[in-house]
Amino acid sequence: MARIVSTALDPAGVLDLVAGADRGGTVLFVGTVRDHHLGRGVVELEYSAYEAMAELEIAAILAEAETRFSTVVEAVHRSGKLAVGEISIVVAAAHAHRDAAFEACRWTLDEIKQRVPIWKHESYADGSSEWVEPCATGRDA
Amino acid sequence: MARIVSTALDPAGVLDLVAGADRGGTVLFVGTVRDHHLGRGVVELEYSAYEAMAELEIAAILAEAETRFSTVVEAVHRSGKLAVGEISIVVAAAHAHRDAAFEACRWTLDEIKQRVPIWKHESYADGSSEWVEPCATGRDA
Amino acid sequence: MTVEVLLFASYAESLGECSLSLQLEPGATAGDVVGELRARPGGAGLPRFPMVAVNERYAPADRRLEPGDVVAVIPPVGGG
Amino acid sequence: MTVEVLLFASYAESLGECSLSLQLEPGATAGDVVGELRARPGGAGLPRFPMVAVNERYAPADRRLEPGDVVAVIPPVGGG
Repeated sequence: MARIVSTALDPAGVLDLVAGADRGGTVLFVGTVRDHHLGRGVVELEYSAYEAMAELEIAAILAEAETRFSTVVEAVHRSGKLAVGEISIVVAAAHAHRDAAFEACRWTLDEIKQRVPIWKHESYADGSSEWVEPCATGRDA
Repeated sequence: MARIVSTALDPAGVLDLVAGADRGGTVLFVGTVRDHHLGRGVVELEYSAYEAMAELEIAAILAEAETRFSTVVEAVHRSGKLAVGEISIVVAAAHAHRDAAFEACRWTLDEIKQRVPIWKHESYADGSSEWVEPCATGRDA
Repeated sequence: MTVEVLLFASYAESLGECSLSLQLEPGATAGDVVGELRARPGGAGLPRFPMVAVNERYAPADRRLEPGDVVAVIPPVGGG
Repeated sequence: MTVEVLLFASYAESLGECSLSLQLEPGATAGDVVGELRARPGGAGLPRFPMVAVNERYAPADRRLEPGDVVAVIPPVGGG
């Protein structure tokens, strides 16, 4: 299953992927494009990915989450151009107990944000645009 | 809007209720009926509520969550008979930042479990059944 | 005075009723309702200080009742 | 030996290319690729030790390269 996709994401479909009769709690994170970023009005956003590697990294993160939290976890990330309000990412984690489901969802989301090679190019209401690089992660920064 | 409902719950519909262009992160909890409880096979479950009060308590919890976390929060709880795998509760919290969305969803879920007058009657594979009272909350317990 | 009493889940099962009316002395409290219920057949299983709601909101055991109040005795809740 | 280099986002913009081939001495490392790129027009903005992937997995700067390796220089990621 491709986890970097260029079409609209479906949260209910991701929920179904992790459902199971022995898993009573599912936590879903849905990220959508906000209309502002650091005080500037956002009008459009484009996600660009190193797709082959991004797929491998997400798969590795999900496998690690399943081991760490004994959960079933799934995640998909949108690529290409998105309008304000569109869904950029969905992460779902299911477990018999809600604690583990919350932790696994949160951990997976954080790891994806930190490790998966995807970049965000924002276009602003004032006509400018830029690559959003949240903080310098180069090792000499 | 009724938050104690006797018909199938729709997670996507609850997501829509909290969506907003200024809220980029939404955390959804979906609880489903598990096929086991404390080692016993569960075949059916019935939620019974003190409906008028349950509606007031959920509304009060949501209002408190919105103040505490500056989030938009929504929750619905199923009543009546449910089969294994059916959804019993959906809680959604949306915020500009994911931390607050996770915290608000978790807090709201915990408060509902602790305060809202809803009771669960489980029927087991061995033919027995009982009211599930997780722990004695009477003040002399 | 008369108050309405609501019972739920295991408490309703123990006492064999979901709702009943009680005659109480003026000045009676929510705790007095619990005392009356515990003295009834099947009522011994109720805790001495269960959760109680008066008119659909949680209330302490020393809450003084008014005529017509609705007193609900709330077993440990189990939603979610 | 020849290696393939991939650039993304702001790094691709700075260097004006998304992919290129580099000729390197045998025994060259991922860090040497970064050094070559920083010496190019537009390359001065690259950090000295950016994140690097070799054949689609993150690798340290001292990773020794083989002919045909694909070296990706990874700007700070921003998914989610």
